[in-house]
Amino acid sequence: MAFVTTTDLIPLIPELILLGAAFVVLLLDLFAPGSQRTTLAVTTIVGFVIALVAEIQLLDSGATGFYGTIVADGFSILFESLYLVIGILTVLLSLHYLDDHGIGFGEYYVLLITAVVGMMFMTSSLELLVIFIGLEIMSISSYILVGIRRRVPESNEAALKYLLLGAFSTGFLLYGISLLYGATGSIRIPEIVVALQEPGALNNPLAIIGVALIIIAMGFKVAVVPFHMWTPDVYSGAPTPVTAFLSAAAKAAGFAMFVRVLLTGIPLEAELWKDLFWAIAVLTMTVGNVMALMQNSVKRMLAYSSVAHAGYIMVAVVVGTPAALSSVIFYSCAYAVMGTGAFGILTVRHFGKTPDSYDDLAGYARYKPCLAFLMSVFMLSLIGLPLTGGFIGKLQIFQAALEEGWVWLTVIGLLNSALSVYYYLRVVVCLYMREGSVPDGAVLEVAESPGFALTGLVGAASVVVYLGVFPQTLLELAASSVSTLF
Amino acid sequence: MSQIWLVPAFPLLGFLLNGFFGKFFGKRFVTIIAPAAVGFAFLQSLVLFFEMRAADGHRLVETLYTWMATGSFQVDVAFQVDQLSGLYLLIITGVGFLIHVYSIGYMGAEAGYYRYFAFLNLFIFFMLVLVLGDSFLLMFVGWEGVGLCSYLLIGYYFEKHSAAEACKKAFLFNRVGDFGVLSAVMLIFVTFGTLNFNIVNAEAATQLESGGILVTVITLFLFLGATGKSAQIPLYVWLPDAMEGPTPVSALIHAATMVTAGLYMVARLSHLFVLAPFTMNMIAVIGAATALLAASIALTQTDIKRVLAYSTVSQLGYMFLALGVGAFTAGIFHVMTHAFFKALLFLGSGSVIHAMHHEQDMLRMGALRKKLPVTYLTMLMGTLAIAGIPFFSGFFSKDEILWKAFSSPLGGGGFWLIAFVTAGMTSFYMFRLIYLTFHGESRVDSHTAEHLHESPAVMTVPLVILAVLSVFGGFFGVPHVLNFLPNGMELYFKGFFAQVPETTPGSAAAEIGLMVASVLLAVIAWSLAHRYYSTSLDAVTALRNRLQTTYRLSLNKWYVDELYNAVIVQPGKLFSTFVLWKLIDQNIIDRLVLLPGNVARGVGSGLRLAQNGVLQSYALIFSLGAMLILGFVLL
Amino acid sequence: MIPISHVLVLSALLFSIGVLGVMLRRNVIVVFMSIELMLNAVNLSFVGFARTMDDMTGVIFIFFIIVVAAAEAVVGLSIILSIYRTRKTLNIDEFNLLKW
Amino acid sequence: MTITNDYLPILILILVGIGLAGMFTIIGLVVGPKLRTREKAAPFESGFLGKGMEGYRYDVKFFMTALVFLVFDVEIVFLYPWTVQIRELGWFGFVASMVFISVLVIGLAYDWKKGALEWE
Repeated sequence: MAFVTTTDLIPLIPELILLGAAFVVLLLDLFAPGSQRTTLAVTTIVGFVIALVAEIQLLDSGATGFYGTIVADGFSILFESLYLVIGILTVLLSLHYLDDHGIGFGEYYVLLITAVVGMMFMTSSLELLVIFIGLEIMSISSYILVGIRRRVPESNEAALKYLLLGAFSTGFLLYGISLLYGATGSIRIPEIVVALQEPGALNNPLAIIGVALIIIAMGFKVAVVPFHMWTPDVYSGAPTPVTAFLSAAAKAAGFAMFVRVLLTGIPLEAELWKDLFWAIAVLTMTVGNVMALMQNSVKRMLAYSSVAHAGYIMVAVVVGTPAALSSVIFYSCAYAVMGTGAFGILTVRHFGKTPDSYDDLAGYARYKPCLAFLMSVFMLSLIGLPLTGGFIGKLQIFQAALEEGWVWLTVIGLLNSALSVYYYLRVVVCLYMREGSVPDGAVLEVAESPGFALTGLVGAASVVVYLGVFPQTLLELAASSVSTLF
Repeated sequence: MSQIWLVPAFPLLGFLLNGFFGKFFGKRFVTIIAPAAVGFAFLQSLVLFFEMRAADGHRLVETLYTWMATGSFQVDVAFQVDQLSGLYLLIITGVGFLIHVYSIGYMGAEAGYYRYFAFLNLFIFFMLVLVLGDSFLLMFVGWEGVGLCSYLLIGYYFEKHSAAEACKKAFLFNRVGDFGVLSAVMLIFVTFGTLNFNIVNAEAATQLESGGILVTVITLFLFLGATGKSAQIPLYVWLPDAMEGPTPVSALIHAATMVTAGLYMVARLSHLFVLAPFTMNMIAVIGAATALLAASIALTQTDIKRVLAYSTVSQLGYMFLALGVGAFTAGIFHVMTHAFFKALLFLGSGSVIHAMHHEQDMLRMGALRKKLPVTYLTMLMGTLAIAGIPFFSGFFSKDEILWKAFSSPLGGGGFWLIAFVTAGMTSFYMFRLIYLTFHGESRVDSHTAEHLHESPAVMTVPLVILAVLSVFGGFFGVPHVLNFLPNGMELYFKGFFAQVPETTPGSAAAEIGLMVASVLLAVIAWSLAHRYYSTSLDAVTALRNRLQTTYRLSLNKWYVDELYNAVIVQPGKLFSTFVLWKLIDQNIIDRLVLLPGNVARGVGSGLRLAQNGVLQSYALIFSLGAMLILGFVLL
Repeated sequence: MIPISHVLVLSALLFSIGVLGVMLRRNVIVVFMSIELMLNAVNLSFVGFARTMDDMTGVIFIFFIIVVAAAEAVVGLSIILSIYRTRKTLNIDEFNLLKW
Repeated sequence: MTITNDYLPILILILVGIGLAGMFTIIGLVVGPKLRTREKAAPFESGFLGKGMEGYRYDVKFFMTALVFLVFDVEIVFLYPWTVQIRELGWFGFVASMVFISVLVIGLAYDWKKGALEWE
């Protein structure tokens, strides 16, 4: 009796490819110690690219497997491709950073791959068990990645905070799942949905508490207020490429899970949940922006601003229409690319020092004009100026909100994005308007920037501009992938 | 087909080539590419202009691709050339081309030559997108883009602290205006379900109740945006500071093109604005007040560029006054003539500054007319035009505005009087500028004097061309009452703008009378300037002593810090008439703009306490949040 | 047969004790143990539901929770070890380099 | 009587377990060397002292071994269901378990190569 056939594995092909790549990298690192770190990085990238090709092949296949537990619908393929792209970008940004900081572990790349695999399982599964396992694969890998600079107290501390709070929130998630299981008798989303659509099912306190606990745990993963407290500490303590990866891919994965589990599955049309999300969205935007304003470290500012961006996405979550959900997808993609880019600039050393405070950015226009320009592009996109992906993303969200009559929410969102200009602009001012002095004894690097990183950053900036000028391709993809959810 | 897209494509290509390769290919490459890009755009604009004149309904529309479409909402990247954008196209590319050519000479010695031209090309691109876009969204792209470029160009000399400050100020002030535009766009989208200009204009009268609250709010928000971009009260103070940028930039962005974007928007939506009489009145009042205030400040400034900057603010106020009284054609006509003569004056002052090795204080100039004959003559033409001396271009456009301010049902004698006084002041400070700079005895220090020389041809030829335009540009719109040529402007814009409810046209005699009065005033002001400034400054000193208070008031930009301090220190003076002026104090406005940031900082320092780095307090807040949510959903 | 409510009450109590432990204990190791306690409370509620509904899903879920908890424990202990090496303390209040 | 039939083996298993554990403990007590030290007298709290570990340096080898043991020990939990259902699952179960075990083997190889299993 065959429980599982090879056709069941089809939607898992990208995941399997990546796992293979992870083992190859691990074994390469183990048994060919002479191999250069570049080899490992290139192998990792090759793995990501092959998986990406596989994803694209799966598009329109509608493959499902394991009794419908794993699906390769438009939604999961779009998000999985995003993780892969961010993965590639992260590798490109890591190579020089690892060398600069003496992080000589081949495991770094392995963990990066497994984190992506975890996200992919999270996104493509319809069963809470598999989603939970995917979430944990991602989380455990990222705990280690955050703490991989094990001699650096900040890195250790960030890892500890991430681990303890992450595990804490996992407890809430599991408790929520167990209560939902008790209320509906299933852990498969389609069956849960059916059970909850019965009249009166949502009056069952077990179900309500279960859903609320799941919301809390997911709120932690996407870092919305008041579950955001870990974000700035972890993001600023982690190695910068890892920060970029977390802020982009892990957050996108969180929102994918949010949409999959809460918005298309469990019926949350009731005013109750709308009010809850409304409050969370407003708080998240405001707290994120206000705190970002207070920072002197650019990295920490970007960490808080990622909280604010989660708030904008929450606005779309409040609205909850298909148009709003597709704007969630668009904004996640746009933010992932621009956020990675912005953090990516901070991985490159300037006068022998990895930039951190605003002051460190002075003089970029003269000594690193290319990086200064790229950083400005990312900042303008984060502000949401036209011709960038950030503008289209915000426009989509607020337009969806307006169509449903959420005028006040839109106004608060606009005010917040006006507030964000203060601190993003400060970066540009430092890059262009301030003269950096060369510290005594600092060696001027001959090459402007490491080639791998520059490739990645230029690519990211191009995507940001492309999304601003020709957003229609992604918009259509997002809209069609949302339609597969219903 | 018409190929509208080519117009912005040329400058964009110029930007890309200069920005990415300019550094490697060197100066000669940049020198050719940058002006050529704008030159080609101008040629294509000319072609389009005549095509548009020949086309049905005087409108060409070209849809490039669907920018974004979700559900019922669709925005195309579509360009349109109609009467309004056609005229703007010619101004932007034409004047822009001349300024590019001029910049070759002016910026020749600067480091970062390629960077300057790249930004300048980019600016032209965004400005073209602004006027060509057929929807709010595309206009907004241009709107933000020109703001960004102006920001980059003001900060061009970023080594100077004041330049860095000025560009920050410009950007922040513009963001306040942008917030207004965005809010208005939001409301328009909710009301009309579309963002296309033509649909909004066509349906405005049916969808919105005339004089209703909604239309008033929408138009007021739009006007707030316009005051930011076009430097009107209360958001005008960034423009004089923006003079920190290179002079050709001031000529292009802060005189001829970008600052008229606010006017463009109001004119573009004339059908919407006429539905809101309150807003129209507001525009007229703000315009008149700005015109008067800025002109009075310009009277005593000694920095040549600042005089011109305040003059620009004042002239923009004039144009808003025209729009506010419903004289859209007259307003846009003045945009055109102003673009000619103000660009000319700025470039001329640039030529002077260039010769003087970046000295901008007019008290250190004098008697330059022999050394800089071309600059002198061309600037004189510009001055005659702006002062409203008959048959120069400014005369026609300014008189049209004066007359409309008087005779329009939305206007009145008060508006006319303010505009009239302003016209006199304008004549005075402009001739003062000419006399201080070019006449009298030389106050140039000896070292600079040795090197004084006329600017190269690459700078003087654009001056001459602009001078010709300034002299003859007015004949496009000769008022009816003079009747020796048909009023080209009115024929051109026939049926384009919304009509204000017509009243009895004023009598020809009254029009002639007012015209004669304003010309007389201009001449009187001229002679006053001649008397005080043409030879030595002794007479001025005497006069200044007599009018100490007034003079100082104006010199200090109407009291700035002093009054502010006095009000704080001596509350007894609170009731003085100056209380009103307090509102326009630069400091206060500055603070208002920075207010949200400061409030946010205050809130932030409270929130910061929670982020104390201790893991358990994070867990505590997490749990409290969880309990709140659970309580909320259960109860 | 023990009614499900008893199981749920016990599980909720254990979970709350775990949450309180995370918030109150000073030693990182004990905090970590409190988290494990939360997970075990979840296990209890799963097994309770599974028995009431006579459904194996809940039990299978527990397997995975146990394994994941173990993996988390391994990573957690390693991180605690390395932070002890750089900071020479396990007092959770002293780990506040990153703040504001 | 079904209860006794069903649960008798378990009872026996428990008894055997207790017996074995007790026997080993007693053997250890009898045979092993006895040293009374301050460490032994101190209260036990998971190997750490509440105030921290100042002065008590544990060799990293203990941690390594403990961590490695913990992971591999718990993974066994997945093999129990397989062993009881091995006939019903057939080749599919076999292949699945082999994949699982080979992953564990790679992990073991990793530990080995990294020296986590070396005591000296």
